[in-house]
Amino acid sequence: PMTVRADEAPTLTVFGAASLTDALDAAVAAYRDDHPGTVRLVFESSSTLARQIEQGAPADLYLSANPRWMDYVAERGLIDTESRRQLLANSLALIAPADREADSGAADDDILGDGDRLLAALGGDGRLAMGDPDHVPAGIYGRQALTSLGYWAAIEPRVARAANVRAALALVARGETPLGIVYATDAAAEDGVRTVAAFPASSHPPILYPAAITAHAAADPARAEATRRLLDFLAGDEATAIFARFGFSQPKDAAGS
Amino acid sequence: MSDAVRPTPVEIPMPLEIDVEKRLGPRFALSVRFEAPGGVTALFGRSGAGKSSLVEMIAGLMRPDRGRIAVGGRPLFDSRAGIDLPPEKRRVGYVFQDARLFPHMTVRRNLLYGQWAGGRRQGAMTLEAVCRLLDIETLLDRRPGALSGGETQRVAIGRALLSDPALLLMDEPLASLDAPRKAEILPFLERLVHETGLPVVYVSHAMEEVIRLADTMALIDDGALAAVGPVEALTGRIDLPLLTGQGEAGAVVGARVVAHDADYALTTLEIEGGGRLQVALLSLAPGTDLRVRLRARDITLSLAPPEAASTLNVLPATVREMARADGAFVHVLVDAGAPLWARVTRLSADRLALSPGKRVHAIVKAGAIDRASLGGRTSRVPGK
Amino acid sequence: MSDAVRPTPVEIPMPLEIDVEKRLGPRFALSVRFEAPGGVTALFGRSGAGKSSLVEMIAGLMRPDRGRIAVGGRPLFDSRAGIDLPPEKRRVGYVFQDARLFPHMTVRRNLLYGQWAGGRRQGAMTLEAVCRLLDIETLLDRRPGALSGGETQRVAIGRALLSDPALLLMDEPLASLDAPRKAEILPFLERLVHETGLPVVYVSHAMEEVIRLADTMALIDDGALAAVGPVEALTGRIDLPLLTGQGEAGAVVGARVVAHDADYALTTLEIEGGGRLQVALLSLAPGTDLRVRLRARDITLSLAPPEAASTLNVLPATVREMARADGAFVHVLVDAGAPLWARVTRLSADRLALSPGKRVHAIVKAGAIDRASLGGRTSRVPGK
Amino acid sequence: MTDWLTPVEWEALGLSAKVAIWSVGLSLPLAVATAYLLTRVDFPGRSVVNGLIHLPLVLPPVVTGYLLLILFGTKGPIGGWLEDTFGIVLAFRWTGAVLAAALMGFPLMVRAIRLSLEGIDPRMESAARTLGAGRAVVFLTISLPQLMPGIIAGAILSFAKGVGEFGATITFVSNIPGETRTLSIAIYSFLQTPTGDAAAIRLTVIAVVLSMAALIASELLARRASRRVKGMEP
Amino acid sequence: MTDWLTPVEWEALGLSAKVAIWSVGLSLPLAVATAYLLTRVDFPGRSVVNGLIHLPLVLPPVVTGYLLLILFGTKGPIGGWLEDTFGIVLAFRWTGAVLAAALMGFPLMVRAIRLSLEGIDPRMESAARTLGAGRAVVFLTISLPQLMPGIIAGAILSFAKGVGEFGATITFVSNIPGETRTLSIAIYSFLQTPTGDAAAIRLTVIAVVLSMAALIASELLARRASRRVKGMEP
Ligand SMILES: Nc1ncnc2c1ncn2[C@@H]1O[C@H](COP(=O)(O)OP(=O)(O)OP(=O)(O)O)[C@@H](O)[C@H]1O
Ligand SMILES: Nc1ncnc2c1ncn2[C@@H]1O[C@H](COP(=O)(O)OP(=O)(O)OP(=O)(O)O)[C@@H](O)[C@H]1O
Ligand SMILES: [Mg+2]
Ligand SMILES: [Mg+2]
Repeated sequence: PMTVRADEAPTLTVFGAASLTDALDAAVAAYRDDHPGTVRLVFESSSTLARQIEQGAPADLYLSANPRWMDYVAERGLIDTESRRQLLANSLALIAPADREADSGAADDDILGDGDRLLAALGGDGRLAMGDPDHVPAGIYGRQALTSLGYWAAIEPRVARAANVRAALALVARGETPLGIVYATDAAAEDGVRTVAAFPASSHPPILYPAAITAHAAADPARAEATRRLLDFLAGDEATAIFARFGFSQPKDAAGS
Repeated sequence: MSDAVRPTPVEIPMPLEIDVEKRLGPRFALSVRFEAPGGVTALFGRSGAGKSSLVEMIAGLMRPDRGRIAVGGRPLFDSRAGIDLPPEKRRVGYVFQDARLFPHMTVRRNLLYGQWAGGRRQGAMTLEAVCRLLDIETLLDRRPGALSGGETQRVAIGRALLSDPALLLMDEPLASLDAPRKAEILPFLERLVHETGLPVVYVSHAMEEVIRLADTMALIDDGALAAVGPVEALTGRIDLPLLTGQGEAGAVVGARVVAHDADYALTTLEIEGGGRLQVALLSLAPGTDLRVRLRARDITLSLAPPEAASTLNVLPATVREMARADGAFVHVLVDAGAPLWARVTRLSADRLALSPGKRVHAIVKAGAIDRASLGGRTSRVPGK
Repeated sequence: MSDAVRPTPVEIPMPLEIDVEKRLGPRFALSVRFEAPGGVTALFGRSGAGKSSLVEMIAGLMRPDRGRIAVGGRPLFDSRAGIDLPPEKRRVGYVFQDARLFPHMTVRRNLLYGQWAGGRRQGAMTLEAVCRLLDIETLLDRRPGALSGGETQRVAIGRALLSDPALLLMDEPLASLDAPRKAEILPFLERLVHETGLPVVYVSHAMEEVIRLADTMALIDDGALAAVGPVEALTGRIDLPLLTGQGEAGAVVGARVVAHDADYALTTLEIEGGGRLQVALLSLAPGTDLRVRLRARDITLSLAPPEAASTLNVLPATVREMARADGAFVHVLVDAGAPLWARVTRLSADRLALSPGKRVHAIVKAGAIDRASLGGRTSRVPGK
Repeated sequence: MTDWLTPVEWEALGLSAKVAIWSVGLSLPLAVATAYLLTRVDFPGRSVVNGLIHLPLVLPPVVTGYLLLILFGTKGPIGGWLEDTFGIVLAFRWTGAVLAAALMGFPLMVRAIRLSLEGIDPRMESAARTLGAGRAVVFLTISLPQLMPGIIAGAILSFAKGVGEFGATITFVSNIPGETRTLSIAIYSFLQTPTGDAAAIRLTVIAVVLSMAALIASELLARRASRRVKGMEP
Repeated sequence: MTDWLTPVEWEALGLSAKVAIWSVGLSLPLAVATAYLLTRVDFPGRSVVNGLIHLPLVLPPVVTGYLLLILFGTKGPIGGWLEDTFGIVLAFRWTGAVLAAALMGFPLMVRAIRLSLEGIDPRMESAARTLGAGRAVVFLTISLPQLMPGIIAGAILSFAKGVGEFGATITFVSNIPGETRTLSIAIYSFLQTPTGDAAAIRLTVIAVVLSMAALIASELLARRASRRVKGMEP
C-alpha cells in the first residue's frame, strides 16, 4: 500500500488522552518509520479533546482514556462509529512511596482485602491519593474498585482528589500521601513509587481506551484512508508490543480475566 | 482727561465682556459682571476673592453656571446661546498661578508646545526673543522638575507668550520674581501689550505692576465685583483701602513727554492742565503720551514755593477737598490743572490752615517718580 | 550704633552658622559660608540664585557635599564630624515655596500634623490663634485641592507655625498674598520673632518684608555669597542695586519712642544722634527701641529750613559724601547725627552746590515713614 | 433564601470567599512591604527578588503547584519546619489553598502597589519629615493613604485571582470537599464530566456574582480614595 | 550555540515569545482605550464592562478557554463570522493562542493603566488645552507619556501572563506542536508523562529566563519613564 506519495499524504492529527503520551509517541515513531506523511500528536485530558472535537478541531483520530467521552462524541455524530474499537486496556495499582516501608509487614499482599488494614496503612492523618473520582477516569475506576471491595465509604473521607492521575502519582512520589491509586502504567514508569498491590480486574469495569476515526477525517476519502491505516497499525502487533512495554494490555486480556 | 492721554473706546480693539455666575462650594459663589474696553484689565482683590476662578472661566477650564464671556465681540461662552468654546479654541495664553509645566518634556518642548501640539502659529515672538527676555536660554534642555520657583514661573510666561494668543491671561505671573527681573519683564509686557493691542487679563497683588500695565481695574471682593473702572479713577479713590493697604493711594494723571535734558539726564513732562514735571530721563520720543502716578504720600504741600531745596517740581494748586484718611493723616485733593492727592499730617494741615479754596504749592520730588510709577502709553495700533 | 538700639550679639540667643558646598547640576554649584547672629536672617537674591536650595540644606532635605550647618551652636550637619541629623530631628518649621500641603488630609489635619504625627508639642501658639491670624477658620474642614493660591500659602504658614519649631524657614511665604493680608501677617511674625527669639531664615523678593523683619541679610548671587551683614548696613549700601532694583536704597537708623501726641495721632521718635522725627502714632511704649528706614528717595535736601510746608521733620545735617547713583540722580550721604542717604537729581545738587562739608537740612515727610519702614524691636527675651 | 444553591454549592462558595479573603488579607502587608523595598531601596539582588515575585505569573500554575508541594508539603523543607515549629499544616488544608491563591495573586498586588508608590510625590514626604515625623510615621500617614488606589486595585486583582485560581491549588492541596474544593475547582471538576455542564454553568455564575460584588465595592472605595489623594472635597 | 535546546524546545520557545509579544502588542491599544473609558467617561454600563474585563481573572482558565472555544471556534458565532468575512481562523491556530493570552492578560493591563491614568494631574491636561491642543492631541502628548509607567507595568504583567498562560490556551487551541504548543503547554504536557520531568524542568528554566529578560528590560524602561514623568533630568 505504498501508492501514496509522501507529499500527497495528508498530515494526520491524533488527539490522544494525556495518559497515553509516552506510549503513543513511541508507537507513532515506529509508524513513521515506514509510512509516508506527517502525524501530529496532541495530548490532553479526554474531556478537553472531546469538547474540542465538538467545536471543530481538525482531529483525525481520537483516543480516549474513557468510553464515556467516546460516547459523548459518538452521540454528537463526530466520529465514524464504524471505526470505533477498544484499542488498549489498563489496570489499577495501589502504590506507596518507594522509600517508605509498609507500616506493617503483613500489609502488602492482602491489604486490599480489608478496609481496616488500608486505613491503618494510611496512618492517623495520611490520605489516599487518587484521581478525582468525580471526573478523572482513574479516580472513577478507583472508586468503583473500592466500592466493590466494600469499603469505599470508609475510605472516602481520606481521599486526596487529584486533578489527574499524574498529580496523584506525584503526591505519592513526594511522600505527601502514604498510598495512592494509579494506573499500572503510571506506577511502572515512576521510580519514586512502588506497587503495593494490584487491584483485581474484577473489582472494576474494564479500563479500556477506545479509538475512533473522526467525522472530520471520514468526510475526506484520502484522509479517511490514511487514518484507517494508522489506526490499523496501532491495533497491530508491532504497536501492541510497544504499548505492552509501557504497561498497557490488550482489551481482550482485560475482558477475559 | 484728554483723548490724547486716554485712548477713546473706539480706538480700543478688543473689549472684554464678563458676566458670570458660578457656585464653587457650599460657602462660596462667584457673581461678576463688567465690561472692560480692552487693553490690560487687572483683577485685584484679596486672597480667595475669586480671581483665579474668574480667569479659569475665561480660559474655558471652569464652566460658569450661567452668563456670557466675550472678547472683541466674539463670544467664548454664552449660556443662553448655548455657546461654550472648548479651551483649545479660545486662543488664550494662560500663565497659571501654579505654573503647570509639563514635567515629562524639556523646557524647550514646554515653550514650543503651543506651536508643536497646539497648532498655533509662530506669532509675534520667536523662541530666541522670549528666552532672552526671560533669561532662560540655559534652561532649554532641562526638565521642569528641578527648576527654581522663579525659573518655573518664567518658563510658564514664555510658554504662554509663544502660543500666539489672542488674549493673555496672567495669574500673578511675577509673584516669585526678584525686583530686577520684574524690572526687565514689565516693560516688555508693556510694549507687547501696547504695540500689538493684545488684550490681557492680569491678576496681581502688586500695585506697581497694576499701575504700570493696567488700563482697567476690576476689584473683586468675596466673589463679587466691588468696583471697576480705569486705573486712574480707581487708584485715585481713597475709599478703597482694600486696594492697597495704605500709603499706596494717589492720583494717576495723563502726561506727555515735552523735552529731554541729556546733561542732567532729565525728561520734562507736561501733565494735564499744563503743569510740568521733571523726571529721570525716559527713552520716549517727545510727544509720547504716558501716565504718571503721583502717590499721595510723595506730595508735599507748601504755602510758599520752596527755596534752595532739592526739589524740582513745584506745581501751583488749589485745595479742593479734605478727606480724612486715618488717624494721623488727611488726604487733600488739590487741583494743579490735574487733580492730585496729597497726604499730610493733620498737624501740618492745621498749621497751614488748609481748607478748600486755599492756594498752595504741590511739591513733587523728581526722585519720587520712578519707572514703577510711569505707565507707558504709546500710540496704539488700531484694529488688528 | 548704640547697644540699646541694636542688641549686642551676647543677647542674641541662636546664632546661625552656614558653611555649605553643593553641586546641583552641570552648570550650577552652591558654595555659601556665613554666620548670622540669630534673629531673622533674610536670604535675598535673584531667581535661581540658590536660596531655596540653601534652605533645603538647612532643613535636611538636601545633603550638602560638604560643610557645616549649626543653629545656636547645635550642629545640624557637619561633614567632618559625620553629623547629619534627619529632617525630623532638626525641629524646623518649613514654609515651602510650593506649599506642599498634604492633599489627602483636611486643612485641620494639615495644620496639626506636626503635633499629631510629628510628636511636636503644642508650642507657643494654639490652632485658634493661628487660624484667626491667617483667617483660615472657614477652611478647616476642606481639603487642599481647591484652595486658592493665597489660601494654600496661608495654611502652609500655619502648619509650620504650629509645629513648635526651634528654627523657622520661610521661603517666600507671603509671595501670593494681598497687601492687606501681608499687613496683618507681618506684624505678627515680627512679634513672634521678637518675643520668642525664634531664629528665622526668610527668603523674599520683597524689600519691605526684609526691612521689616530681618536683622541680618545674606545676599546670594549665582550660588555664592555676595554680601552679608546687618540689614541696616546692607540696605544702606547703594552699590548693591541687585538688592532692590533701584529707588529702594536708603538708611536704616536706630530710634527710640520719645512721646505720643494723641490729638494729632503722632509719635515722636528720637533717632541716633538726637534728631527727632514725627511719625504716625505707634502703639509702642515710650522708651521702646526700634528701627526706622528712611529711603533715599523720600529725603529732600534744602539749604534753608522750609517754611509753611506740610513737612514736620527737618534735620540739620552735613553733607559727607556724594555717590553717583544713576543718570539723573546722585546719592548724597549726610550726617544728621545718624548717617542718612538722600537721592537728589544732579540738577538739584548742582543748583544747591552740594559738596562734602556743606550744611543742609534733611526734610523727611511724616507720611513717608509708614509702618512698612519701621522695624519693630522690643526688648528681647534673652536665652530661651 | 438559601434554596437557589445546594449545600455543596454553598460550601464551595463559602470556601472560595474564605480563601480569597484570607489570601488578600495576609499577602497585603507583605505586598506593600515588597513594593516599598523594590521601589525605594536599592539593595543587591533586587532584580532577583523582582523576578521571583513574577514567577507565579510566568509559570504554568501546575508548576507553581508542584513547587509548592515540594517546598510546603508535609515532607517539604518549609512545610516540615512549619509543622514542627508552629503546628501549621498546609498540605490538603484550606490554608494551603490560601497560600496558593496568595502566591498567584502576589505579583499582581505588588505591581499595582508599586505603580501607586512610584506616583507618590516625594516632596510631600519630605514636608512631613520637617514636621517631625520619622520615616515610619511618614510612611503610615503620608505614603500609605496615597497608596490606597494601588492597594485597592492590587487587592481586587488578587481577590479575583484567588477566586479564579485552581491550577496551583488543586496540584498543591488537591480537591477535598469542604476543605479545599473551592468554586473554581468544583467548576473544573464538573467540566471534566460529560454531564456536568449545567452544574459548571451554575457555579460559574456564582463565582462571577461573588467577584462582581467585590469589584463594585472596590470601585467605590477606589474612587473615594483617588478623590482623597487628589485633595478633592469628599 | 543553539545546542542547549532541542529543535522542539526552540520551537516552543519561539512560539511562546511570538504569542506573548503579539498578544501584548495587540491588546495594548485596546487596553489603553478601555482604561481611558473606564476612568474618564461616565457611560451607562460602565460597571458591566469593568466586570467583563475582570472575568478572565475570576473564572478558572479552563472556563475561559471553553467560552473562547464556543465563541471563536470555527463553529462558533464569532469564529464562523471571522472566517467567512476575513478568512481569519483562530481555533487551533497560534493566532488563537494570541487571543487567549491577550484576554487573560487584559485585566492586568487595564488595571495597571487605570492606576497610572488616575494618577495623572488633570491640571496638566487643561494647561495643554489652553495651548491649543484638542482632546486627542492632549491625550497623545500629555496623558500618554505620563501613562508610560502604567503601560510598561501592564505590558510586562501581560507578557508574563502570556508566557505562563496555558489553561485557556490549551482548551481553546489545543496542544498542537509547532502551532499552539507554547512553552507552558509543553511544560504541562511533559508533566503529564511519567518520563517528562527533566524536560519539564528544562522548559521551565527557559520560560523563566525568557520572562526575566523581558522583566529586566521593562524595569529599565519603567525607571526611565518614571523619572521623566516626575520631570527629573534624564
Ligand atoms: N538637579 C538640578 N540640576 C541642575 N540644576 C539644578 C538642579 N537643582 C537645582 N538646580 C538649579 O539650581 C539653581 C538654584 O535653585 P534654587 O531653587 O535654590 O533657586 P532660588 O534662589 O530659590 O530661586 P527662586 O527665587 O527662583 O526660587 C537654579 O538655577 C536651578 O535651576
Ligand atoms: N470646589 C470648591 N469648593 C469650595 N470652595 C472652593 C472650591 N473651589 C474654589 N473654592 C473657593 O473659592 C474661592 C476663590 O478661589 P480663587 O482661587 O478664585 O481665589 P483667588 O482670588 O485666586 O485667590 P488667591 O489670590 O489666593 O489666589 C476660594 O475661597 C476657594 O477656597
Ligand atoms: Mg488665585
Ligand atoms: Mg526658590
